[in-house]
Amino acid sequence: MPPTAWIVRNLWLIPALPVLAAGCIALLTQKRRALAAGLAIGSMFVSFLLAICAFSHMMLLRSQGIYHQVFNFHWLQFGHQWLSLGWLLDPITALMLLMVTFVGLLIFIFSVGYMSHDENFTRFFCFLALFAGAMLGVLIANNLLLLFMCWEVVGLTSYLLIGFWFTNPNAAAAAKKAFIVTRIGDLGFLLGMVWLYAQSGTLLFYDGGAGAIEPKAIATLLSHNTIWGLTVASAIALLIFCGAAGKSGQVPLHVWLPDAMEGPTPVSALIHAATMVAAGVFLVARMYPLMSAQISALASTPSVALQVVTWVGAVTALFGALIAVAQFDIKRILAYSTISQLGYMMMGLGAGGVAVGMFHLLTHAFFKALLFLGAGSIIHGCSGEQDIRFMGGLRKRMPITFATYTAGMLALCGFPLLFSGFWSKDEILFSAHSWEISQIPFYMGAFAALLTAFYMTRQMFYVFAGTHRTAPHSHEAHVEDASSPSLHHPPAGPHESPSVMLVPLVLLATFAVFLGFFGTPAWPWLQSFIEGAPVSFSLSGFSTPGLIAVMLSSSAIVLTGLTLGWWVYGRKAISDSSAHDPLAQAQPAIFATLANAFYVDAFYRATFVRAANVLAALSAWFDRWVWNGVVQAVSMLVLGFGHFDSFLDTHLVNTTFDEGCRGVSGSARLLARLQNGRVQLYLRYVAAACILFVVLLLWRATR
Amino acid sequence: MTPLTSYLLLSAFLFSIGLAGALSRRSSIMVLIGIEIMLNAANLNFIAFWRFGPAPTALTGVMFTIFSIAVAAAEAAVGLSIILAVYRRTRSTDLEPTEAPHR
Amino acid sequence: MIVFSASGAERADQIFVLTKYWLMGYVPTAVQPLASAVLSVVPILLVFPLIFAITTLLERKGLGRIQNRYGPNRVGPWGLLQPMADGLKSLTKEDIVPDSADKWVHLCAPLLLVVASFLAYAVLPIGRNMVVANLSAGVLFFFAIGALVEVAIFMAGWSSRSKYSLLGAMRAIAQMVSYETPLVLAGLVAVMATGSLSTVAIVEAQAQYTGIFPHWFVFTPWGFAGFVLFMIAATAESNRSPFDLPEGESEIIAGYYIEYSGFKFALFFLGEYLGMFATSGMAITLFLGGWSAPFSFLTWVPSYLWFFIKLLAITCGFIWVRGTLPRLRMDQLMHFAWKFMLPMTLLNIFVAAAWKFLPAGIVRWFGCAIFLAIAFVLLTRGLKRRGEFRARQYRFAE
Amino acid sequence: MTLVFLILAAITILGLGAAMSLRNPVHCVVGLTIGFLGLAALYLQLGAQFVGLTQVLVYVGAVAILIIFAIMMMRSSESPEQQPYSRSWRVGVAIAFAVYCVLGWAVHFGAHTLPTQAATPELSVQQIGDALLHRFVLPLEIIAVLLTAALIGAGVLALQDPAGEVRGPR
Repeated sequence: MPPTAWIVRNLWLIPALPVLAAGCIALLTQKRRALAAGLAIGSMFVSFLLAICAFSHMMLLRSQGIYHQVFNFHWLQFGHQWLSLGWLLDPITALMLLMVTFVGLLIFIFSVGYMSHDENFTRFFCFLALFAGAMLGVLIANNLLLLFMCWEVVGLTSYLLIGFWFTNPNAAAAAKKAFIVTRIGDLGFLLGMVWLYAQSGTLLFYDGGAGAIEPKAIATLLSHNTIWGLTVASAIALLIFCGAAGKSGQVPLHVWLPDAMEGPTPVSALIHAATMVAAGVFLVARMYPLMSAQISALASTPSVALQVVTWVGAVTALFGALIAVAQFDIKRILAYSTISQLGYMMMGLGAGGVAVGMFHLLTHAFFKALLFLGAGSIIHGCSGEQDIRFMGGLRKRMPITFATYTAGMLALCGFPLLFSGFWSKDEILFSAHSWEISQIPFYMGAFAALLTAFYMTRQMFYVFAGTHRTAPHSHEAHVEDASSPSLHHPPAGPHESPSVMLVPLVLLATFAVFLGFFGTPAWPWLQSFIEGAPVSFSLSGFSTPGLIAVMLSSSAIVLTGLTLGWWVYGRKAISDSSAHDPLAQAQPAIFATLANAFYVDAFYRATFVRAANVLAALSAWFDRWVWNGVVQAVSMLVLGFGHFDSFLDTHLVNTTFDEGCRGVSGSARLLARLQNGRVQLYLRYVAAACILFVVLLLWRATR
Repeated sequence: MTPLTSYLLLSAFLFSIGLAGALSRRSSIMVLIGIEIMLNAANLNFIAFWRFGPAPTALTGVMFTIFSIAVAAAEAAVGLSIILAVYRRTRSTDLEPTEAPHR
Repeated sequence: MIVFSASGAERADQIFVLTKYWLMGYVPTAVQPLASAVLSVVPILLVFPLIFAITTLLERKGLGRIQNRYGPNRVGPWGLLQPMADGLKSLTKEDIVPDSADKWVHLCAPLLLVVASFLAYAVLPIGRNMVVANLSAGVLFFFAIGALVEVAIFMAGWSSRSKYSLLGAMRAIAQMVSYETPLVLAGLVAVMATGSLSTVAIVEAQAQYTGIFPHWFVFTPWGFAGFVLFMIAATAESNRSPFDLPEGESEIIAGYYIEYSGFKFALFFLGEYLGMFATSGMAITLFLGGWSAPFSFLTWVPSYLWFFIKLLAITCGFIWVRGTLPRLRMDQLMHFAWKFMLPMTLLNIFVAAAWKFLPAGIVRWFGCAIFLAIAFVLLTRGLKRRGEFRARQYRFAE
Repeated sequence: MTLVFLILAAITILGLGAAMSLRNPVHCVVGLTIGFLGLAALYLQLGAQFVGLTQVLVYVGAVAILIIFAIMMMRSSESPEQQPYSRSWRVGVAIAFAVYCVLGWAVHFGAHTLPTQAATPELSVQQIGDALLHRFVLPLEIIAVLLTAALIGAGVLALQDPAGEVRGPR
């Protein structure tokens, strides 16, 4: 093993810089906008450079056949064992670092334009930078605890950012919701972590063989069993998966993600597309050895954890896609599609392994960030309008946005061959297909793909096609954008966004298109980079049995979805904003169900929230009647004592005390004579006292 | 009597002069002057002891005097400005009211 | 006794010292210290008033020429006897003391002034081996004595119980206090360079030559800057135009000695000029190499002559300035003292310290010079921009 | 107990006594100045040249002038105040006298313990400088800080208006 390189030893710089920038920005006044933005972007840029550094170093290591390099150090000691933290550099870290810093950089730049009218500009950038730092921390952590801490900071910052316009009650509520729901998941995570520590005695991932997810520890974990023949490894993995599910909005913890759209759009892009939700997927990928741990007896079947992951992923994918069909808020559509894509990733992780999931994560990060930023650009252009029914005809109004958005949309749908989404999604489907126990997930995924294409087309036609439909109601309805441009200059119809917002879009678009070619079956560079198989360009990669079939079928699915979308929405342009959605006309009941997201929120409200309320009421009742009674009794007792005391007081103590007081006040009156605010008199006292003491001393001395 | 004794007596006398002034003058400025005089008497003591002390090379007395002179300068400046501020409010520098304070 | 084996030049140089020792030979040893003191003090008491007399004439003539008129030209050939006439006049004039004046203080003030001014000469090395008291803290002594002058001026201004004189005294004291700081700080660089507070040591440090040029401090950047600053401060210190507000004839007729007449007035005059000479002498000692010759081949000229030549030159400079520059305004004066002089002197001290540690050479010279120049430019421009010296807008309502 | 000492002591005592006893504040200041000069002369006579000159520079040049300024500003210089001594000045004087007696007694009592040798120490400014910058450098710094603080504080205090708001330096 070569000595850990400089970049590995100083990997901490990458998250440290944005955090530092955040600290500095926090100290700035609101006037120093340029400085704040400059600090954030500059730090992000430096981190990006460092990330490139790390990536190239990783390439080097790979060429030497090294999978990961760590730098551990003792942090604190309890008992006689050290808790040590450390940085870890391995392929997925390198990739994620590159992705997060790059996308983050673009989003920062974008938000300079988007937030330009907000008076809390500096605060916004402070939070953004802090968020980015925490996220990067999650990536480089070589210690589950460190990862967890950064993870929690990520949660905190997402809370802050979602609730950025906290004057708006929806935003505040959404922020709270996001925080609490993710906490639920994190509880599982914490439990899993503690259990893991209890079992393996370390939280380091890699520690030269002694790490928690290295074969030795895994073996020990596998050796124990819990109920239902579930190995400890799987149990811990499932617990940790809870955390992942919470963060990346898997069913049933997905409810916070749509509401999180209350935050400013760049935040949505950064948190809900590129990074934070990816954190969950990343966590699973990171713990993959643990997840996939399986006792050798039944090595053929995948471990329980992986199955669960796959299923949850599939369900989520379908679920999100279904709901997305019936949404009208442009950002909500994207949010649900994010959920479904996250489901894909989980599915890919479960069925296909790290490489597959990560591949989709990366591509998705780019095109979803692109879509969100495009949506942001649209909203910005429509001066705060978010309802796609009140848009339309934007193709001519904002051509660049349109072009980039289309690219992103096609990528998301997975348009055959040309767009990155195709390759990554296709791999997932293929791996799901080629895995006999996950046939049903495969079909769910395929259907989700169809839906994806469908609802994206729908959105496209709604937003860009036809003529512009202004909202009948004024913008006051959109408290969300209380501080967006709408209030500052009267909306002069939709207009193209400033170039500071367009440049990131274009960049992202290019990536969204071409990133896919890093993982084609013909040239599986990414897979090899992650899993370390030799990479070579050969069309023989397509010759894997079933691959071509799956590819063709998925292409067919996508095309079907697109045409369906065109058939339903594109054939005749939506002219009237009040017109019902064609689907709604066709199947009102289903549509309503979907529109209300399967009433999951309502369901939670009806069950958990109510249960909580009931519990609260119950305890209140207890408090009033039971405990209070006890307290009453006690207080009675005390009162009795009190009376007795007071009796004693009045007759015994007081008299003596009064005497004492009289004496004191008398002497005080005497003293008050001395204390008459005349400096010189004081001086005299001092002098006299000095005389006394000196005389005393001398007297003693003479003795 | 040795010269040192005479110096000590002199400084003691100066000290008591200053004290008398500080104790019996009305104007706060004069009190300040008195305090300055006391400081100077102390300085004289230091110098005398340094001069006649066992180790004149130690310079301690001289140093102490120099520092106390510096401190005295600062004290005079601040004291006078305080007196000035007070004077600006109550148009007098007297330490005790002219008519007998009624209580 | 260095002096008994000496070449002609040295004998000419040391003639006064020799005479002193020769005379000392005749007094009994018991009173020798006293005698030596007398012998070194008396010449000063004689010489400088004489120079004062000459200077008054010179000044009046010079001012006359500058103002395009003949100066005094009636008494004696070319009015040479004018000073004598002035002296006689002031002696014979009636000595008026205001009724309400505080007699004693009124009397003491001029005396104290003159005494203080004379005391200052005790540490000025007029020539080689020609210093009254070679104190190891001579410079300090000089500035300490300068403090007495202020007291004297205050006594004069206050004791004559006149608004004009009181105002004049206040102004004078304010001005002298403000300019004493830059004065001392400007002089400090020479002390730093020499490493001694003794004036004799300072002069001897400057009395060496490389090639034909002497090591006068004025030839170093900090020395030059220090010299200029010192002279400005000295001008203010001796209440001469353009800093002559305390006695500006056009405003408060003669300032603190308005109520004086006759001989006391003459004493004030004398005191002022003596002070001026003393500060000039200190400037010469600190920066212009005291009694040392400007070129190594001129060392045969007696040292004291050099001192007096330099003194004359500086006096002419004073006269020239007085004839040329208009009077400042009080606020300008103060701003100038605290916002220009003080920072510049401090910077100068810094440069001098740096000089001591930099390696010798032309680079050091130019480096320090450029630093000072830049500092000067920046400071002045900054002050200009902040309008410290703008015309004041008067508020008559007050 | 030389003649010089007696003369200087007399001057000092007279000056300071006058400073403390005269009615007119300005006379007091003049007396004070004389006293300070006497003290400086005493220092010189004791061989502490530097200290003596510093005494003159600081006390005569700074403190006395400062007090004069204060007196001027309070306009109490025009007419000697009616009753310069506090009503119970006798007590003060008595206490002061008592202090003197005690001190004198102390001196007398400890006279035989006092060192008598008076080898004139050779004190050059050089030594003082060295001591200031090596052994006493910390006190020096502290004093510097103190002086700065005093400067600022005095300025702020003196710039205060009766109204209470602080006027700028211009």
